[in-house]
Amino acid sequence: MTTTPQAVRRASPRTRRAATPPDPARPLLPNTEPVRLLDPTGTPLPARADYPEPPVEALRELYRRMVLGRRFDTQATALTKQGRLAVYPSSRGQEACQVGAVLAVRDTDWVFPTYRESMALVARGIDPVEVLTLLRGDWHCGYDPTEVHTAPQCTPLATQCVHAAGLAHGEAYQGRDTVALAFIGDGATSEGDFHEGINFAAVFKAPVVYFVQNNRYAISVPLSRQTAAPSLAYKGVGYGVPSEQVDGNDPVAVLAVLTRAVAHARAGNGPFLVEAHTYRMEPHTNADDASRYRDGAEVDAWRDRDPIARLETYLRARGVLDDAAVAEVAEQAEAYAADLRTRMNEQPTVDPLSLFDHVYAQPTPQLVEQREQVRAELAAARDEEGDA
Amino acid sequence: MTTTPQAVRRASPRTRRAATPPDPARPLLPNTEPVRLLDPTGTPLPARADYPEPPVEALRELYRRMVLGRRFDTQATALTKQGRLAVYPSSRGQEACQVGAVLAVRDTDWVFPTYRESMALVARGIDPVEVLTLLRGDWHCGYDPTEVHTAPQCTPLATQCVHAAGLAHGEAYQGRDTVALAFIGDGATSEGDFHEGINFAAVFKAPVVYFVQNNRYAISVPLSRQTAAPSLAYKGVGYGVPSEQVDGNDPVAVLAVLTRAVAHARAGNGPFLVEAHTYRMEPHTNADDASRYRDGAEVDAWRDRDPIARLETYLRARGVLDDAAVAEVAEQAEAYAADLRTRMNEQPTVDPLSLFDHVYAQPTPQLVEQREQVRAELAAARDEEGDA
Amino acid sequence: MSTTMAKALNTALADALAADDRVVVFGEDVGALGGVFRITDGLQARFGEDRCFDTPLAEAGIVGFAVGLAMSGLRPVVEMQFDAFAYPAFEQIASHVAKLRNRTRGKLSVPIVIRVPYAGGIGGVEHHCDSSEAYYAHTPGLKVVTPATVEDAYSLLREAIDDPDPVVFMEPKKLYFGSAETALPTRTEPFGRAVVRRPGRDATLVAYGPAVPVALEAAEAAREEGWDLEVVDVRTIVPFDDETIAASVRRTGRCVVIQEAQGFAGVGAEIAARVQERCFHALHAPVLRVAGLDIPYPAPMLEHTHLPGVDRVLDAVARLQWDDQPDSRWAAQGSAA
Amino acid sequence: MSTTMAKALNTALADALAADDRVVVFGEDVGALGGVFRITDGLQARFGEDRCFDTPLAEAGIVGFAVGLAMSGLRPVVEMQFDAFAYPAFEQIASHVAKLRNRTRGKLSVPIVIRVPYAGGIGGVEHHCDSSEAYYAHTPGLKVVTPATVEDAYSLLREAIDDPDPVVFMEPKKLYFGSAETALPTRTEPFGRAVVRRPGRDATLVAYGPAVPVALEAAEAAREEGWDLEVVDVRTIVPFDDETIAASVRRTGRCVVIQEAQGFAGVGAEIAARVQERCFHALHAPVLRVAGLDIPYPAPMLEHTHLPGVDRVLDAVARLQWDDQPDSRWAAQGSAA
Ligand SMILES: Cc1ncc(C[n+]2csc(CCOP(=O)(O)OP(=O)(O)O)c2C)c(N)n1
Ligand SMILES: Cc1ncc(C[n+]2csc(CCOP(=O)(O)OP(=O)(O)O)c2C)c(N)n1
Ligand SMILES: [Mg+2]
Ligand SMILES: [Mg+2]
Repeated sequence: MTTTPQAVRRASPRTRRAATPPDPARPLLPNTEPVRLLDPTGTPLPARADYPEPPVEALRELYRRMVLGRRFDTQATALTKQGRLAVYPSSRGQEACQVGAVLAVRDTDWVFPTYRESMALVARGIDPVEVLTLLRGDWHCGYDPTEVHTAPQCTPLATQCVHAAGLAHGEAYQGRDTVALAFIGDGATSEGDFHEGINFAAVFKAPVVYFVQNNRYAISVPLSRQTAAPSLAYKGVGYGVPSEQVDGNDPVAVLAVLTRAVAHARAGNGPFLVEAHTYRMEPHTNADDASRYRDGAEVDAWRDRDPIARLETYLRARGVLDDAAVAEVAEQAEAYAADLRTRMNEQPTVDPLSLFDHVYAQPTPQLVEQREQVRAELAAARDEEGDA
Repeated sequence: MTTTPQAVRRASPRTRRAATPPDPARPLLPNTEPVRLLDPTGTPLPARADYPEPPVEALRELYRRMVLGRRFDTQATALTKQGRLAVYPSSRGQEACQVGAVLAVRDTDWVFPTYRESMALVARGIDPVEVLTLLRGDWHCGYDPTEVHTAPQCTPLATQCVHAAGLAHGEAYQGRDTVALAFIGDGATSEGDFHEGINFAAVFKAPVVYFVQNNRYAISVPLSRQTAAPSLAYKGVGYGVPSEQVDGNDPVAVLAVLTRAVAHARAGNGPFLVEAHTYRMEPHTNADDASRYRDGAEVDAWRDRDPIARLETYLRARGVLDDAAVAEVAEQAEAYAADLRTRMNEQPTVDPLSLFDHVYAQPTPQLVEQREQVRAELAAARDEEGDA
Repeated sequence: MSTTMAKALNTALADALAADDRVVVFGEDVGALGGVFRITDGLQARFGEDRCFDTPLAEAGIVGFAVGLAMSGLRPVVEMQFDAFAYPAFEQIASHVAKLRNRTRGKLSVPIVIRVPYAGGIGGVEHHCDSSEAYYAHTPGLKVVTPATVEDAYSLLREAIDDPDPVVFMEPKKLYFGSAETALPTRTEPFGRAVVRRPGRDATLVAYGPAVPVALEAAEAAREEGWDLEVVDVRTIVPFDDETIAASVRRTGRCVVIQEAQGFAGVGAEIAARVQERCFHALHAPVLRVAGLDIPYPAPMLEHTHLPGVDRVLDAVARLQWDDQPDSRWAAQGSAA
Repeated sequence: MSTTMAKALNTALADALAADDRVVVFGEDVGALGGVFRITDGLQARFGEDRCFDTPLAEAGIVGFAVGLAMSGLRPVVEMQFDAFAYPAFEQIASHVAKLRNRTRGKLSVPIVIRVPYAGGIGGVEHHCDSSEAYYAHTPGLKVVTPATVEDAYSLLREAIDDPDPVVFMEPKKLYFGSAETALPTRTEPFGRAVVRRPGRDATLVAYGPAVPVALEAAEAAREEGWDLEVVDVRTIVPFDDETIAASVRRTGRCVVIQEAQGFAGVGAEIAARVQERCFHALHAPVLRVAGLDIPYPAPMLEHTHLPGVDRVLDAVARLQWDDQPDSRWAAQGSAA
């Protein structure tokens, strides 16, 4: 009689679970399915405790900036055709990621963008002409990184992951609660600097959110050539970094997940890794020929998951967006594009001698010598013109 | 009535499990506890289906080579004191890993060692004098890598992880079933090349076993400065690579786990990651002062987990090793060390002109010029000596 | 018939793949896309995914993987997408590719070709126009080759792939789509031989890669000034052809070295130093250099300011002390002595 | 009192940490161990784990982390454990450290000091004795400094840490434990100034870092041969001091440049090229170079064959055509002309 309860207890699941230690990987692994709060048609899915839906005002602002962002993006692509831009990497189709991510951070936080993030930078409020300075052929990044708390757009892949870790650690060291948001693509996660950056952030518990936009291609190379992992979010556990994957074409889910990730980092819990599953609708850049590596059917399938339509449907259904509001945002977008067009049509004046101004704080004697040589050449050229 | 069974089925656990997809990380994650087949005292633990115990003959050979290996190691350390070696990194305490790993691969397989693996190389049967060639101050690796299927000991950390992936892929491409065994330390897993190497191996399904000897220190830097992960074996899932952790001072477990990992790779399932928890009993090299970064108590604690004593106890208990056998192995070890001593005492002759022989297959005109200059200098020096 | 350098390189790769099963071509976007410059165009379709393939996006990985493949007996040809994107592979190149033969007394060789589209003049943005040849030329164990003609592009690339040593094959981007009347295959002078592209009596212009057309143009323009200039194309920086260049300068008595890379501690410095060492008594003037400015490569709008052009070359030629007056240029900073 | 270069560097770091809260020192084994050469000995104990700390074992990570810290307003001083182990950081150094100021028009500066123990002569094994200064000197945006004296070690390191630009600070390993009678702190000539270490009339020996003691020894030995040699210590490779060196050569009329690094496309080539450009009419002989062989650095037993020593310097001096006969050395391969 008396043994029975013990026997029961011994056999009971609870005791058995206690016997085997809990898997330390569990709290670090992402959900097996990407977080999704709206289905592709824009219909809301059951609310979830782990990722509460952002306030409606935030969602309306998200919608507005996504529309502006896409208009900026199409305008930029158009400018390449007119030879106003040397090159432009479009992020059309990735609006939920580009805009959702920057809305999740504060102006005082630091953003580390790649060449792909022009849309994210204008969504952050940086002057679009400044954002396009480098791409229009000037030799510098256009904006003042210290003013907008945004690093220059980074081309050497994954290198920014380490900078973000250092910046975040340095800010914390100086007592500021800054969070660093580092953008990176799926292909770039194969670079050693991704590994070293997230590992430094983890070891120093630096407040960094690593945001991988998995748009399935690195130029022409498909994700299957980048990793054999179940998905990129599974890389976090190897660094002791909690991770999540999200439907990157669901603006509400992206904002919700990034908001939680940023809070995690700001609270002093160290870095957080987010993978967004999305798709680049345009070629890699205007110079790329996507038909060589993917077929139209694949692109069409993604057209049905358009993030802007998805959010619009939802907000209309919730009754917080109507024709008038949509029209007004569209108008703003047109005005924004028109202003960009006119300003980009003015050929910028660049002073050749400025090339020597910022190589060092003070030019070396060798650079002074070279500057004088160029100065003389320019003078001679002017004289010739004068004669002509 | 008819609804009841359906209702039951719908409610049944089996159906529920089917509803939530299985976690794709599960089959890739290591056991939460390091695999162990002998406890620290050498008492066998319950047999396990996933890691069957290796045949007794293999264990006796494992014991023999571990004893030889340790004797080699102490002899090499002694040679540094006599100035016969420029430097020597001891692997005392890591005998189970050094020997167990190489016994798990075939002579036709390729081994990618670091500077730490001198013991592993002699256990593999390479002439100890050749193994110590570089460390005694010559400029080359001593052995012929193509004969012993062993890369030169690698000093630039983690770089060999990529070579192993390439070698393994190249062998498979040429229809050979070679497996590559890549050694790496805990600290080196922080290098980008570890990340790139294991990822290349995973994407190309190259037959590589990455064997991390986690001896808790990178020179003076403790593991806590290398990673925030639950343990290094948790890095595998991020590459889609199955992983395991093992008690690195349990020779039986190391051989069992490596044997399974090698079989996995050879069967065409791609790479496998093994982390062995062990400890370096000596300083990083003879030039290092370990007292600056760890205390004797810590070292003493590990002395109680000596891998050789552990295996000896077990084999004696099983009645497959007796005093006579132990004495005979000890004798072999002494003879081995004596032979090494005598041969290392002969000062090797190195021809300065040989420096030009292997920079290129054929020296460039510039090198021919420089060789002639050196030749002339040597001749002049000889003449002077002649005069003197 | 007319052929571009891009086509010559593409054909060289195809012919090498056809000639030798051990040759494999890989890198970023070299498969379906055929490379961002289309140098590997059609190779994957023709030779299959095993022989021409894309890799994970990691340059140290690509070069290190090539080292391993070479150890297994293959002959890897890898593409670095752009010059500055080879930097992540620098350790693999400097510590392994360059040294493995020496470290193993020739038991292991690394017959790898690392193709690097380099230099500017194509309106590329930052990090896409570096001239990185000096980093490799300064690293013993590497051969460094750079074609300036369509004929050399084919011939030197075939030779590089057949070479038992690692070759960093520097391809001047701005010459990719320049064409010449020539039929492939071509066989030109072997590694280690510089070539006189234009004979002349008065002075020698030494150039390589993207600077060769500039030198030829300058030589053409110089005729109006009454100068008859010889142009030597270095072709292979390592091994270097002292004989041809020294012979030319001994003949002309004057020399200007032209490179697109930033000047300081560049290959042009080595050439200038070698020439004056060997031809001192034949020189009527110092060996002058015309090089890129010592600044980060400036993006499109100002690259013409950076690039050594015909005018800068002619300025240098004009300073070769034809009147035998010492060059006043350095007086300003020089001591009174 | 007697001080070693190692002690001078250690004291410079301590004084910089004490003087400026923004200074942080990190790298591999720089904390509890105090660095494998003990240059950071005691700094962690004195200034705490926040100011002097070990990082994960990854050089690109260390340098990239420093870039981020600098962006946040700190002044990182990082240690690369050995020369060849800085190669994994090459992309971070060449594409970010060197270029960030320029890419942001000075809005972001990167006042980082990258300390690199370099060169050989210490019996080190492979990968531990590279002379890598040319890679950095050829990269615009970097300053490259290398002390040859205890006084300079302290003063130049303090100046490097205070400098608004990134400095690659090359420390000659073999000089670490040589000592001098000097009291710290020291303040010597600023960046951009070469120094005449030994005045002489007959020829100028130009050297830097580990080659400076060799030059001084050679000058001493040369007196027996009746040569009075001047020795100039370059000190800062970038920025480079043309004036002091040109002035010396104009005075002596002869010049030998000495570097430990492999010669081809090294810093010595740049110096030789600059000297003959500026001093051509004052030169009685070509500017000669004495450098390391163009081979991978050979391990202990043969490093003396590789290293430029006194004898090689004296051989070069002897070839400075004192009899005004052309140097016959190149005749063999030179054309008849
Ligand atoms: C180190 C480095 N290697 C190569 C490149 C050339 N490159 C530019 S973008 C790109 C593809 C990047 O793909 P991904 O990381 O997925 O980002 P996405 O372009 O898709 O946004 C490549 C190979 C580079 N910029 N940097
Ligand atoms: C790229 C590189 N950086 C630094 C070093 C210097 N170094 C040699 S061994 C070592 C520690 C390595 O620790 P770990 O990987 O744990 O291997 P262990 O020595 O413990 O076997 C360091 C920093 C190196 N050899 N290569
Ligand atoms: Mg992508
Ligand atoms: Mg270790």
